[in-house]
Amino acid sequence: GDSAGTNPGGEAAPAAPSGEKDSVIVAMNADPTGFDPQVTLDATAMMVMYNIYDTLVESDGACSSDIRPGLAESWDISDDNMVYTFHLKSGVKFHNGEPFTAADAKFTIERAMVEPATASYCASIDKVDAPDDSTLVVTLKVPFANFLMNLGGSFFGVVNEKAVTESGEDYGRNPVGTGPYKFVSWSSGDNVVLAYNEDYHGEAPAIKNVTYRVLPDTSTALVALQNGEIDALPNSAPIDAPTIEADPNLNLYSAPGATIAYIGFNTQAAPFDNEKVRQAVKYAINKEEVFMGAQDGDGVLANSPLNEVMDGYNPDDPVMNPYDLEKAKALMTEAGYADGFSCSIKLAAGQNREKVAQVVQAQLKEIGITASIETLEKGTYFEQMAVGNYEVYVGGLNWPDADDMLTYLFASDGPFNWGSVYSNPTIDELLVKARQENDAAKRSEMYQQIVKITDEDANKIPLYFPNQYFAAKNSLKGVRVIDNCYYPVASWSWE
Amino acid sequence: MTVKTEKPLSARPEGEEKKESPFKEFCRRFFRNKQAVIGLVIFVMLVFVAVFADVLVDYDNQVIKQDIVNKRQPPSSEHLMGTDDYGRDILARVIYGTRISLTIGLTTVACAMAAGIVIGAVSGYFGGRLDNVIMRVMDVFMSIPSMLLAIAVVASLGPGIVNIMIAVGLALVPGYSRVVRSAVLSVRNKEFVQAAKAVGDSHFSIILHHIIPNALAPVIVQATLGVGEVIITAAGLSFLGLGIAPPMPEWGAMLSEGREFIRYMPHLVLFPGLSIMITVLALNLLGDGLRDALDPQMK
Amino acid sequence: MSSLLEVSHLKVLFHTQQGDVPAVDDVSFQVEEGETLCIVGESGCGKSATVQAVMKLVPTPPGEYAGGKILLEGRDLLPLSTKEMIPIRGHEMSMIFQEPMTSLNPVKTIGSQVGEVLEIHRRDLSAREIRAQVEEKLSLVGIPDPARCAASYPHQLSGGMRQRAMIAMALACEPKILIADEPTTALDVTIQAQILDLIRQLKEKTGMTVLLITHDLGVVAEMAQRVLVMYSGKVVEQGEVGALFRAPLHPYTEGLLACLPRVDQDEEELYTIPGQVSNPADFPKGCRFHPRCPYRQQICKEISPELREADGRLVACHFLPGERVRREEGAL
Amino acid sequence: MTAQNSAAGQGAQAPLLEVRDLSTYFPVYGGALSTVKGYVHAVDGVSFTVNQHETLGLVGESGCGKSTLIRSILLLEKPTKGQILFEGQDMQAMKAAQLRHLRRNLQIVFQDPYAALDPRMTIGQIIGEPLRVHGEADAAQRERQVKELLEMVGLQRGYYHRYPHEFSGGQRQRVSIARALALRPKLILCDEPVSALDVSIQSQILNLLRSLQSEFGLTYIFISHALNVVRYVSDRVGVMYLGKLVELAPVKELYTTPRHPYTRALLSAIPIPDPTVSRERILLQGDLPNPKNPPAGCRFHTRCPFAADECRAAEPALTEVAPGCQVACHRAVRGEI
Amino acid sequence: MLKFVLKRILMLIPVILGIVLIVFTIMYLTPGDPARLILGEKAPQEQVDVLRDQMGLNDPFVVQFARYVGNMLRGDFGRSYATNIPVAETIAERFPKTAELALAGMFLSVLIGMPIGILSAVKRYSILDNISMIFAMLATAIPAFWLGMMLIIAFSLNLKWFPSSGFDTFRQMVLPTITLAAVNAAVIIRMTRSSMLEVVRQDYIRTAWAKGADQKRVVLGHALKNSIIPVITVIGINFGSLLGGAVVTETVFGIPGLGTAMVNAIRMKDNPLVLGSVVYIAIVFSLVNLAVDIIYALIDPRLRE
Ligand SMILES: Nc1ncnc2c1ncn2[C@@H]1O[C@H](COP(=O)(O)OP(=O)(O)OP(=O)(O)O)[C@@H](O)[C@H]1O
Ligand SMILES: Nc1ncnc2c1ncn2[C@@H]1O[C@H](COP(=O)(O)OP(=O)(O)OP(=O)(O)O)[C@@H](O)[C@H]1O
Ligand SMILES: [Mg+2]
Ligand SMILES: [Mg+2]
Repeated sequence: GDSAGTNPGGEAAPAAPSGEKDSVIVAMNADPTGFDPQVTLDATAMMVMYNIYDTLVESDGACSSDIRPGLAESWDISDDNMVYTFHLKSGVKFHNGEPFTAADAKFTIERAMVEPATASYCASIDKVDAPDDSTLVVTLKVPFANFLMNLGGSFFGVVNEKAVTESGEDYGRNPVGTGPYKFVSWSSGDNVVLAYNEDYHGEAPAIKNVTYRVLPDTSTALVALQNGEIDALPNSAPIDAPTIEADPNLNLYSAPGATIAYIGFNTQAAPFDNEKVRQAVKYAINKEEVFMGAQDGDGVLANSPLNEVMDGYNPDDPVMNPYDLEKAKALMTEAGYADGFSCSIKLAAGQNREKVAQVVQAQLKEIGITASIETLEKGTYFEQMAVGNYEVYVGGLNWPDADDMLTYLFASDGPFNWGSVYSNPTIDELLVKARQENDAAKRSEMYQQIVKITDEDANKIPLYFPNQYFAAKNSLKGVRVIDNCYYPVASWSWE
Repeated sequence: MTVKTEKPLSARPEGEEKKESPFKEFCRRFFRNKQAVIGLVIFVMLVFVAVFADVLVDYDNQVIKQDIVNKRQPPSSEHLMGTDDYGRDILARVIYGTRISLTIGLTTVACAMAAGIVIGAVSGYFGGRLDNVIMRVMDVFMSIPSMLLAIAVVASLGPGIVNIMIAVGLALVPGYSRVVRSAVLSVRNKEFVQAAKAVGDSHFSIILHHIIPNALAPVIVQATLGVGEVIITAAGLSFLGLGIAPPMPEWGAMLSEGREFIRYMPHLVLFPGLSIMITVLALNLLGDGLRDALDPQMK
Repeated sequence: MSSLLEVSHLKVLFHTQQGDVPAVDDVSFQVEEGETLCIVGESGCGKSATVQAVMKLVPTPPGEYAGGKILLEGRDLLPLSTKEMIPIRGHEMSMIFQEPMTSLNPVKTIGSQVGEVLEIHRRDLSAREIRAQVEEKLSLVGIPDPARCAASYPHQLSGGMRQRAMIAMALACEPKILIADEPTTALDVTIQAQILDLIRQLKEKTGMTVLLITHDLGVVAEMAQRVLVMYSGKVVEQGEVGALFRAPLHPYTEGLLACLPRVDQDEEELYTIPGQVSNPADFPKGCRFHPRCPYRQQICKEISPELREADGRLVACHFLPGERVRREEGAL
Repeated sequence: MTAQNSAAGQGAQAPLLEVRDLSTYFPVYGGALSTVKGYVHAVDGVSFTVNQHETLGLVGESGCGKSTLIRSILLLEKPTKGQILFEGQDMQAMKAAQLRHLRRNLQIVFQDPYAALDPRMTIGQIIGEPLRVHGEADAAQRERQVKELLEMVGLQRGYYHRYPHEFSGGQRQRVSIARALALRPKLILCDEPVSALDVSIQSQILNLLRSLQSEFGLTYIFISHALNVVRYVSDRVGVMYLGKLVELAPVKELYTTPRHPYTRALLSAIPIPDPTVSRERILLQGDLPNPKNPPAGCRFHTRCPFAADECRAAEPALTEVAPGCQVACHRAVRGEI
Repeated sequence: MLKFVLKRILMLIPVILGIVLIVFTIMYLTPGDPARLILGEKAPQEQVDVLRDQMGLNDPFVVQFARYVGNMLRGDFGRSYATNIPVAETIAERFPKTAELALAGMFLSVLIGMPIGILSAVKRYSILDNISMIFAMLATAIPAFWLGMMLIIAFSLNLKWFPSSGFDTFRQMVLPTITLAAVNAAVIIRMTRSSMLEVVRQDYIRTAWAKGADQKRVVLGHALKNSIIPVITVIGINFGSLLGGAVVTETVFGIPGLGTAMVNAIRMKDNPLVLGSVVYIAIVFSLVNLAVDIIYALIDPRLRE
């Protein structure tokens, strides 16, 4: 803790006279991995980066079609939806004092196009031009309906070319943006300190200093919040919700989350190449129970990979919880596995996917499938999944845009279609079409069609969307919960 | 010239003096030590529970079968220790966990001890350069804090019961081999070993017949204390998320599973925690008792 | 005039797991000013326990002073507390032990260990004076380079040197009585000769009284004026050295003398005392020596003989030499 | 002395054991890298012979290399140089099997009766061990033989199943002797067999050793630091000082006319249990020098009352000065002292 | 003495090389492709292969090891796969907390353990002795993380005496230090006690009594220094388990030390960080033991030669 005005030491914070207090301490459940928007995609880092960087356009997270101007004051779209021309704000300065120009915006997008972490988000972009300092022209390869929304994502946070080149490999530790807060310090594993940016081009925020404290243990973090060692606790655990609500000093904010938990299969290897087997699993899984077990019933059940905030969502179709043990057993017999078989469920460590796996493990036992759980370290997990070395897995995907969600999961080259085990030309075609379709209703219809196809061949079994929680002192005002990593501190203030 | 002077003259055969055999003396010393007996009794009970865990509880239906509706029930007459996060009976899991934890503890220590005995005996008996090399290698292993060595091994092999045992056991070997070695060194130059050599006995036979039996006592003590250590370390690894895969009811894993509910439902961590504590306590009492009984002068 | 040290009916028990061991059982003797009294006896017969009791150094537990008196210049030491013993130990009586290596503190220099006695008992001395005295004492015991020796640690000295340092320590406050518990057993013969010679010289010089414990009859013959022979916790014979060696009264003393091979005599076959010392936790009834005694009679098995005077000496045997009948082997 | 007579009678016979210029050095490690910094010359160029049925006594102060010498003869310690000939055969040149066979003829009795017996074995197993190792006799025969041996050393047959801790020091020493006798060896090496025993027990063991010798025609090398004991059992006596044999002579000669100054000092240092005997005593100055770095020249010169310049300069060789009498002293050889 | 120290320092070199070899080998055997990890789940295989080549992951083991040691000698432990930050910097940033924690734990346990151990030995079988033995027994039987959790509930949540997390202010340090010190204090108590009891039976203590020393002089002047010698070895060895135990304690109390970084790194498969941290701590531990050996020699003159 080396920044003036913050109190990362966490002595029970002295009750500063209200109104005078202008700093806030926010918990982080893990140490961020760096603050380079085109390199780092981890949720804790993004929580910080949202406050450091601006994007050309803004959307609430990425799940809203409500697009607001950001660093671009306005924009024109060509008739064929292929060329976007942005008119940039003038007088905007980076935290290092450099003026913001179109060249930086061009640099940012071109950087995003080549950085391995973000390249796949830029697949639709053909080229970027900066004809003058305040104009940026982006040309697409194919029309892409969600392009603007995509551009509001944190990975398009605009960076300063000079700062990036100067810092080289260490840029992640010396981020320079145009946002309301500038980076002060990051002491690894302990805290990240941000300070108010005096030259901010927007409205001056009420909170001047932000400290993010790493508190990996949720129960410790809650004690810290209750003791006043911290002011806000993003992603508080569902189990703690009643305690927080009962605490007169605390407020609990919640929002439907956009992270889906699902079960996936390797549809190319026996026995899950057999559709009957997958169906059997689908009917054997009691989503309610999984939901209770893993989530304490907190959130909403999923009947498809889409939820209410996304295009193409239909609560009635497919059926929410198709659980039917008899049918499942019958299907197993039909598939020739009346006596069941053994398989493994893979998952990446560190989330509550383990609980999902445990419940599913128990449920599969009912239809004779003996599943073992393999909790793998992330790296191993990805590596094995990428080459299709798996049978069943518990997946999670945080991508609250129907196009991305469905593409990632079901497209032949979708990154979460692990090992490209699934390929359905109809779906690939529909996805391309939908992307180019500007009529929302028609697009929704196409998405529904995809959902239906995948439900029928039981390619993946969607389970639920957990709720998003955010606990804070009730004297902290202006808190909005939008996405699990988007908490704009600039809108907060002390009572 | 006769030498049988003492026999007819001594009032009674001298051997009949009331000197006990080492074993009897050991038993008497051990059983006079109340703490040690308590430790032994608890340990025997635990072993009993571990051996008959299958009979006492139904693995499929009580230990791993979930009952989500009844999750996290407080202790009641139906579930004496309550239920866990998946509605499983904690008592049943604690009982079964005895088997797992004791298996981990005992197997790990047994393997480490076997390795330690071989390494220590060879190193101590032959001495010289071989001894030097082996002991330097052991030094190196000892220079890596055992928890870190375990963490590195788990990081490499991944979690899982066998890997945990390897990880924890590896760290124990140097300690055991040192104890064995120093015991061997103290035996090696004893004259009865020299006598066996003088007769022409082979190295192998000497190590087997003379060295190991006489060097065993301190290792056994060390091992008894080691079992508790292993159980705690394994639990610690489980706690860090580097331990045993679910749904195996290892106590450390149970603790770490129950950890997020510690505020609201302390029974989730209380019972597995107590189980670890009692087991380790019993083993420590037993180990101390053994040590005092085997050699009252040992530290 | 009373003796310098008078021990009467001293009894020391050790509480052990096999039962109570009467390590010292009704032992009485006097030490006169200026004399050398030797206590001899086999290992475990209670020699050390006796002299440790005199210094009140028997570890309690497991030991216990079970009775008797220890009069130093008429003052009984047994009832004294540890605190009250402090001015006596090291000052009026001091002691040296068998094993000079383990009896010296390995982490302190010889100088500081010798000096400590002075520190304790001679409060009037300054540190400098103490240092000077230490060196003086060290040279007194024949250490060639006292300053260097004072700065050394015990492990840097040879056995003989260490024993000399021990003696210097014991003599630091010029005690009235020096108790030496097998001071040469751990040393080689040539070194033993040096140490014994040293004790003799010091005695001549200072006239101190020496209580010497040994199991070596040769040492007794060279050093003692009077001898106390112990067997199994009891005194079996006591008397002037010449007479005792010339004509031992007790069968044990007799056997002891006869079974020694000598450098100055040839013998065809050695005499042996058959059997072995009894287990102290389980002494035989009657005379404790009777199982090994060639002259035993029925009475020996039943009644423990009292010390009685004979020939100017004290002996604890039912029969004096003239009254004995040697039993044939196997007659029992 | 029967043994001596028989030895004298067969004087022409080849010696049972011949030790030629035997040296055993122990490396001393030191320095930063634990390199060899020097050697303890524990046994340094010792030569002697042992004849059939005789007892060779060896005396010397603690650390002078007596035990090392014995252990080297048994090849328990690898000699640095020199030869050991048993019945004319070079032991070091032997093959393993041959050596194993030869070991039957050479046995050892140790000083410490407590350490010499494996506490975890019964007396029967201990005494039977040599028989077992040499595959002699089956279990039943072995038991019979062991019981005979027990009787032979004056113990009861019933002790067969007892453990060492049930016995006193003297009894244990008898067990050790029984073990040494099991293979009917020709030569028994006794390393201070009575030093740890009380005087009253010591004579029992000494008598036992002597009677066994005459009964079985044994040959002994008998080590002790007690000159009186050595005198009682030996036919010839060797005196060692700092790894060297300084004098070797028939027992009478040595005790009546010791030639080496060290032998004289040693003899005079021994207290005689007779207050009437008074002797002139030669008190040696100082301690035994450190064997890691023994004095140059005659090793005894630092403590020798007769030391002259030549003693500091040159090492005296063991020289025969009278029939069977050898001494390693410049001045004694010339009869100057 | 200087020679002794130099010798010990020289002996450290092969030990450290050995440590690196062992940990490097363990981590080398880790399944999983670091290149894939760096590039992320979505990167195409060709790109991964190129990176593998660049990182030298295709080189033989010996080459990789030699390179690692070479870099290490220059203070370069590589860069983290997860954050791309040089591992050496992370260690430099994180280790001080771990060291503070371990030192505080050691300090507390010695402060508690030694006096109690001595008193227990001097007043053997007294109430104090019994209580401290019971404490010592219990403390070794309680898993540290469980103790930590219980302490948080009791003193942070319910009594609100101490904060539940962090390690900067004195009050923050209390609970973690107690958690870490408990086991060690128990070990030190037992060790000191038995060592003291052992020493008290020695001949030179009898000599001290025979000189007329009083109890204070005997215990403090003669027994203490001798009985401390084995305790110091234990303290040295236990420093390793404190450094290891810090991993757990840090996790419970959310302390940003090297331990949490390491656990995190394992989760993220961040091999360079795991490797670097383990090697670094092991080296520190070796240095601590070197220091212990030197102290040892200072106390015990027999070891100086
Ligand atoms: N601390 C003790 N605990 C129990 N028994 C003891 C203790 N000290 C001595 N004894 C017993 O008291 C008896 C006399 O012992 P003591 O040491 O006086 O014999 P000693 O004549 O000095 O023998 P040594 O010649 O071996 O020194 C022995 O039988 C011994 O077993
Ligand atoms: N294994 C060994 N390594 C190094 N030095 C040794 C070894 N064994 C003996 N020595 C040294 O060799 C010298 C002779 O030892 P040895 O045991 O032969 O003497 P000894 O005459 O038998 O003495 P003692 O009468 O004490 O038994 C001693 O200085 C001893 O320290
Ligand atoms: Mg004694
Ligand atoms: Mg010897």
